[in-house]
Amino acid sequence: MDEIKFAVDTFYAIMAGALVMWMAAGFTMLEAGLVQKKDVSEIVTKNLGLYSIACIMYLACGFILMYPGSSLIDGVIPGIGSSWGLSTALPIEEIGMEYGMDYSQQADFFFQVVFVATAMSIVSGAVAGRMKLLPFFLFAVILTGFIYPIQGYWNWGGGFLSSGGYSDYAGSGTVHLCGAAAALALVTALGPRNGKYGMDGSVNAMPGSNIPIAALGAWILWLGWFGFNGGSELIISDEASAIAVSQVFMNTNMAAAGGVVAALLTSLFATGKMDVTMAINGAIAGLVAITAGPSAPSGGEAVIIGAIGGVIVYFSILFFEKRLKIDDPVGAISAHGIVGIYGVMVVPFTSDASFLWQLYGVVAIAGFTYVASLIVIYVINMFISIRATDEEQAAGLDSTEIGVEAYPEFD
Amino acid sequence: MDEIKFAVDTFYAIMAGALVMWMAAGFTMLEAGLVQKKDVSEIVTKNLGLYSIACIMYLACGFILMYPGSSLIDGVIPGIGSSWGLSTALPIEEIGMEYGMDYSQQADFFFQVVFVATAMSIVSGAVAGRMKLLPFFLFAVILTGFIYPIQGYWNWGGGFLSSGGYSDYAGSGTVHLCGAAAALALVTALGPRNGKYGMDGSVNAMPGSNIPIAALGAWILWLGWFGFNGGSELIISDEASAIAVSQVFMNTNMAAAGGVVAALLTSLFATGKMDVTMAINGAIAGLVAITAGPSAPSGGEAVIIGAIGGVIVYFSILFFEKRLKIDDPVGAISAHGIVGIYGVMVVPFTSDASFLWQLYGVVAIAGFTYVASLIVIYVINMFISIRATDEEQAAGLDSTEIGVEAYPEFD
Amino acid sequence: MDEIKFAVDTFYAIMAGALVMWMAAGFTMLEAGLVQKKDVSEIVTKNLGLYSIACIMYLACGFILMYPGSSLIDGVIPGIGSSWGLSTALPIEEIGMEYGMDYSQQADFFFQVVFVATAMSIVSGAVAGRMKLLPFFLFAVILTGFIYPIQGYWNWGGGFLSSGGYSDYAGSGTVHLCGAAAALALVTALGPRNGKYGMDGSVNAMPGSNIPIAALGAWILWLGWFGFNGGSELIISDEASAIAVSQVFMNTNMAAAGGVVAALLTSLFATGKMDVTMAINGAIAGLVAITAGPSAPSGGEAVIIGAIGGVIVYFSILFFEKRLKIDDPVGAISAHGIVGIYGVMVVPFTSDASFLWQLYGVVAIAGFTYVASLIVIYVINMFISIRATDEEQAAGLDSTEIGVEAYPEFD
Amino acid sequence: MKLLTLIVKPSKTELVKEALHSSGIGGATIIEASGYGSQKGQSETYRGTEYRADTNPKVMFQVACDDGDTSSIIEAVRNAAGTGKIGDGKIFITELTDVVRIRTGETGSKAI
Amino acid sequence: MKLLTLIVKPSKTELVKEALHSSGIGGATIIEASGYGSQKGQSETYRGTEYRADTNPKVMFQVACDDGDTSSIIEAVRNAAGTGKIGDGKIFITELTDVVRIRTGETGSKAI
Amino acid sequence: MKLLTLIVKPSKTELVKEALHSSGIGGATIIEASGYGSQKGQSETYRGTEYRADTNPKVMFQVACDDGDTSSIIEAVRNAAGTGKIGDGKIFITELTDVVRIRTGETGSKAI
Ligand SMILES: Nc1ncnc2c1ncn2[C@@H]1O[C@H](COP(=O)(O)OP(=O)(O)O)[C@@H](O)[C@H]1O
Ligand SMILES: Nc1ncnc2c1ncn2[C@@H]1O[C@H](COP(=O)(O)OP(=O)(O)O)[C@@H](O)[C@H]1O
Ligand SMILES: Nc1ncnc2c1ncn2[C@@H]1O[C@H](COP(=O)(O)OP(=O)(O)O)[C@@H](O)[C@H]1O
Repeated sequence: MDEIKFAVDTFYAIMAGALVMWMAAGFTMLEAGLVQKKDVSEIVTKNLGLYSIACIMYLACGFILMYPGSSLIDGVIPGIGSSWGLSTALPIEEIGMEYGMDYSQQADFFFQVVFVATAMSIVSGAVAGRMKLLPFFLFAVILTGFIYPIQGYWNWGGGFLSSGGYSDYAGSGTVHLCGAAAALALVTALGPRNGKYGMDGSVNAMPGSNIPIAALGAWILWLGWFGFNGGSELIISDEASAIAVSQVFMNTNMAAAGGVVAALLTSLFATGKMDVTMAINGAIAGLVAITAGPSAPSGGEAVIIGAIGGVIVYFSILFFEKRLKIDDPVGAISAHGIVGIYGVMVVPFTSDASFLWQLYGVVAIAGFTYVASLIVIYVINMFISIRATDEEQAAGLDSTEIGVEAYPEFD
Repeated sequence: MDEIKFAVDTFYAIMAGALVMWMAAGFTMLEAGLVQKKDVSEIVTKNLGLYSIACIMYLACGFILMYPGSSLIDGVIPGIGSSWGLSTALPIEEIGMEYGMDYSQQADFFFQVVFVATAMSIVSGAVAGRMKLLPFFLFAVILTGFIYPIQGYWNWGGGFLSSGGYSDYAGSGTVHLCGAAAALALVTALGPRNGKYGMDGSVNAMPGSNIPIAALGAWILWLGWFGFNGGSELIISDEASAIAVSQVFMNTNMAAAGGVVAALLTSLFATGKMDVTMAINGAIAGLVAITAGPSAPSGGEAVIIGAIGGVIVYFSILFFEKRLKIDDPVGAISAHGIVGIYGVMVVPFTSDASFLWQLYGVVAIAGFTYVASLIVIYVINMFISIRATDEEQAAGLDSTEIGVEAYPEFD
Repeated sequence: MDEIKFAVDTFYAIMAGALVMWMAAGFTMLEAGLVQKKDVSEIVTKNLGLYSIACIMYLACGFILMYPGSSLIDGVIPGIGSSWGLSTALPIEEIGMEYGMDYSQQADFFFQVVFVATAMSIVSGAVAGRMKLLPFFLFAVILTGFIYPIQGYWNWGGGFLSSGGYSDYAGSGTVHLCGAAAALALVTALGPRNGKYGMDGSVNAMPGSNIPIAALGAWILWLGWFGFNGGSELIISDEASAIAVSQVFMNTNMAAAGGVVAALLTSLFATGKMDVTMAINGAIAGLVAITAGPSAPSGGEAVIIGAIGGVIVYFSILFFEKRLKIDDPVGAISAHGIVGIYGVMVVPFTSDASFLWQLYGVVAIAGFTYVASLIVIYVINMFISIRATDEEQAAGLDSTEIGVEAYPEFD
Repeated sequence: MKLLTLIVKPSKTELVKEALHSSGIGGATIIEASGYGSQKGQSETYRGTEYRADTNPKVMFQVACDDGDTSSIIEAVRNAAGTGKIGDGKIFITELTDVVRIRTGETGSKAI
Repeated sequence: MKLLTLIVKPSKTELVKEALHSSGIGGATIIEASGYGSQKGQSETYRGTEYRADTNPKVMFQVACDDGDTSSIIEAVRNAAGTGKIGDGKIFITELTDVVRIRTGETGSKAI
Repeated sequence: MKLLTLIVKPSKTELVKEALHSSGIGGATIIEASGYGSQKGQSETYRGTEYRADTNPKVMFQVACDDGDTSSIIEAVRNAAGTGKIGDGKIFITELTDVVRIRTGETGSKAI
């Protein structure tokens, strides 16, 4: 009986992990569709590379940093676990039921590793069209190997946030806000793409090159998110968990639906047209919004939570682009960052989480990630210039960095 | 033991539901690939929006209408269930095993809600290129909130079709024919796209804009259909169910394969070339054909059932386009409607279902849906014109309704 | 208890099978993205058709040939099983637990059938742009119905390789090398695409037409491979199997990550740019490399195994293209064949498999498949010319064979 | 001989072909173009940012004809392509020194 | 009147439009083209095989103008499109026999 | 000077470039076009409906050259692009008043 539960929960964890891994394809398509034609191969390469780097770095040190079982300073700086290096985190003999695991350690690692890749994927979209490849990959090494695991430890590894009372089920804060804060740091350091803002402060639209591909990305993310949120229940093999997991699946779906409808209506009222890229961002916003607390709300509440996310993302994108003059080609900072904060802060409305600790979590995660990322990127920039030159941007990163045009025969 | 069965069946239901949800992406890609370049963003928006509307409306009222547990008139008009509104259909305490559920209520809702989205997705393809966005979404509200659930109740909610003897395992009739009948009603009201038919009655080909995307859509549908048909067994946790489910997976796959091969050969004999869009429709036809009875046939019979579907869809598409002068850009009415009827009617060949009740089901579902849809769309048209004007069609719906071109840099 | 294990393992097998089926979409996208614009519809048709043919032929005779339960000559030529023909391989009564099956026979068939489709998918990419459709499909009939099952029997059906000691967990040799050897045979018979090599022996690059679609293909393959490798454990319902399966998931992911990083770095050192198509091939190479023994290595070893695969595929593609003047538009022979050999040969490093038997397996599989395929294709060529004429190649196979352009509005 | 360059709205392409045909001109070369002039580009919105596409899509025909046919062609094309709204396009008339039919080597009027 | 054919680098498109504008020319027709000359194509690498794209992307403007405006336009365009590097492009000047504005039927200078 | 407009089959693009090269012409501007004439479009089938594409893809070269080179270029191009089948294309010859090299400001023959 226990063995079958162990097996079913392992099975569940790897299926959920596979769904989350699939989100890497979603980010790739979303970003490839929303950048300009001349930068498409490059963003694709970034996505393939960052996912791979995330996997390797998290295996090498991230996982052990995040789940150290001990801490150096007061739940803030994790200690170093027992098996740093290129192996599974625990020796093979210690992974089974006799060590109190509910499911296999490898399944756990697999499920965790795809989360860090998600955080890093958020960054690639925001810096599209002007950040050079090599420094981006170097930054990926640091974020996925160190920055993400350290703040992840605060919430999921037994650090001060979790012991304090911060409640973030699947990571609106720990994953999405973290990724968005890193993105904001890089964008701060990089500046906007050439041509995005006129001398006179005017904003130039730089339309995405391939809308169906971007929409495919949104659908992939939507599907993958069932694993992202649903898998975060970790266990499915008893009645209560099974009900909780299915509530999460249902609510995840309803929140995304709410986000789409709200974003479309907002767009209709604001401009008279229903902007498809806003529908796409609305779906993602709904998903991010529900991620911090997907099991508590009813289906109807999930719709409302998602819908508010869809409205927020609409105005946030405009605010960043027009007021703050921050160039975020895919809207990642708004959809994952601003809506991520909202997702964390909305949890107390449907559960007994404390507002203060939620706020505390937001500030800690965003603050630490932003500052750490900024320092790292400035250091990298001292060695390798992070911004593509004017000529490189004009020619397109596909030609200067990859040597392969995305659509060579479509001119 | 019972708890683990409850858990496994819940797990199974949500995985199947996730696969069916994925079909929404399939329809989006299929339709985006088969319409003209200037209408692509619009069809993508329609698909994102209709899925979201379907989820919200089915939560708001559809689910309770379809599974009311009671009826107003003789199994034809469902009564209204206990918890109409934006919440899970049953109070949270009544969802578990002690209420005789084999798996969680939320998982059931999740699995059901993606079906109604499928029905509505069928409509969007047929009306592509000329139906305006807002009336389309209004129609989606009515179809997914009322029309689909009412006729769905007849078969799956305890209504007169199921008690009579109508046999439709996963919904060749209840889902696919219903969607196609609604599509036909809208197309009747709309007329063909401008330019589809010459003054002299000549037929103009309007080739799809992106074949690989359309093929991706077909593959997604193929994959999702394993959940659609396989999940309809509902239970997998005992030996007999597990065998039935795997037979369904196998047969679903074999029928699609049969549909592809038959459509390719038909095309080869008819025109000397193997039309890829017919292969795509052949796959879908094979899938629709097996949907009404996927567990009874052997693998070989499934191939044959699917292959006949592939031949039917070929000639049906030509017949609608050339004889009836009905413009259906993606062939949805043929693939889901005509083949849906065939799928329902072929069930008695491999099981002991009654021909008469199958026929009765076809007439009831198609008749009711067609008439109800026609009335609804005429009412909508009194308030908002459903057909894009000549100028709007010429400019493309992407520009007039969405404001975002699908491929702005590809000219 | 046994029944729930039977159910869970059946559930697991069909989910794994669905993931592998999904790889068909991956090959379609990969190949559609890497061929030239004028040959895209044709390669899409080939992929839809070959998958369907593979399913039907494997049902008709392949499955029984591969798992005959008896043999004519010494484990080399399989005997013919009991139920040749269009039905499930065993009579319906013999599929359950009382016959000692751990999971349902249909689930087994479903999981097996998608493997043969994978082998055939490898071929389509290599012959793109010049092989005619009909002879390709004829060849698919023979490969999937006979050649693949015969050599598959050697390893998995009880033939001489398995009894000897050849160790190939999920088929680096049995599936990937087999497909690549067949591809090499066809390419030998076909020659390069017109324009690939100049009179003077110069090599002309013929860039792929749609990079994001090709990358999507790689992501799909990556996801599907979890089913391919993970499902090959066959059982998940006890603790040891569950741990093994999750180790396989983790290692599969790590090997692909290693392949991407290694291919990108190799490209950077060799040319100064990071070629996205090499990253794609690196991912596939990592996956193929780990396939022969995904459960034994630690995660770190999996990274290394995959990374070496990524380096091999880089130089192998160049070697085939420039030295051997073998035109393989998608790099299939290198990624599946050369890396497949490497994958088989690396097994003894992490387990106690014998080098000699691994080598023996490579020679037997590649030799038999190559020679048999060559004979078959020469026979086919006697009846129908397999190579598109110069005019056909210039006009593009989409126009001459399919009649449907892939992107008619993009000129 | 004259070389006429017709710049018209894309939606008028078929009508212009018919107009040429009815003026006895059986061939033309067609190029996709974009243009601006009195007609300004349309305003579009992308992610809430309005922007003005500063050109409009046009189709360019190049038509070789005999001097004598020029005015009737111009008349026919004006009827076919004109809507009275700005942006209807222009006709440029240039002198054509000679034409060669590649297939036969014929020159002059015979090559048109 | 003259018909000027400007062949310039794509990245100079906006500047050329501004140059025309400042020379008092309010319209033009634009075509995507590619070209070669002293400037050779860039070398690219695809899957480890280097290849030389033997043309470079160019944008072609067709501009009708009065004879008197020609030299000032040429001057302005040279300033806008010139970088001093090879491949900056060319200006072809041909005689324009007549222009017709399709909308109104106006001809000659009035139609420009 | 002359401006030659060559309209040829797309598959002849490389050969035409070589022909120009061998006639001593080191540069050209190339545009994708479509055309019709004696050659009618191909019939295609989409979802069982036959349709006739009424134009054929063509490639247009614009080549500036000195008057004296004209006939040898025409000869070379005819050899390169001719197949003897209809649809081989045409060569239009127009008078080129002047050429300007944007980079240097050179004009006339020196600018070609
Ligand atoms: N000076 C010019 N030179 C070349 N082409 C021009 C010129 N002016 C206008 N055009 C072309 O003619 C098209 C229509 O011109 P426009 O001034 O907008 O309308 P109209 O001709 O009806 O007054 C433009 O889009 C452009 O392609
Ligand atoms: N003889 C020619 N006829 C037509 N176009 C030409 C000719 N020579 C050059 N061009 C065009 O001018 C562009 C720039 O010419 P190029 O010789 O490379 O540089 P530059 O003009 O600076 O010397 C070419 O890409 C081509 O489009
Ligand atoms: N009157 C014309 N004006 C401009 N272009 C023409 C004309 N007639 C033909 N062409 C161009 O020449 C191409 C070949 O002409 P066509 O009559 O089909 O063959 P051929 O020149 O071999 O007789 C056409 O596709 C078109 O691009």
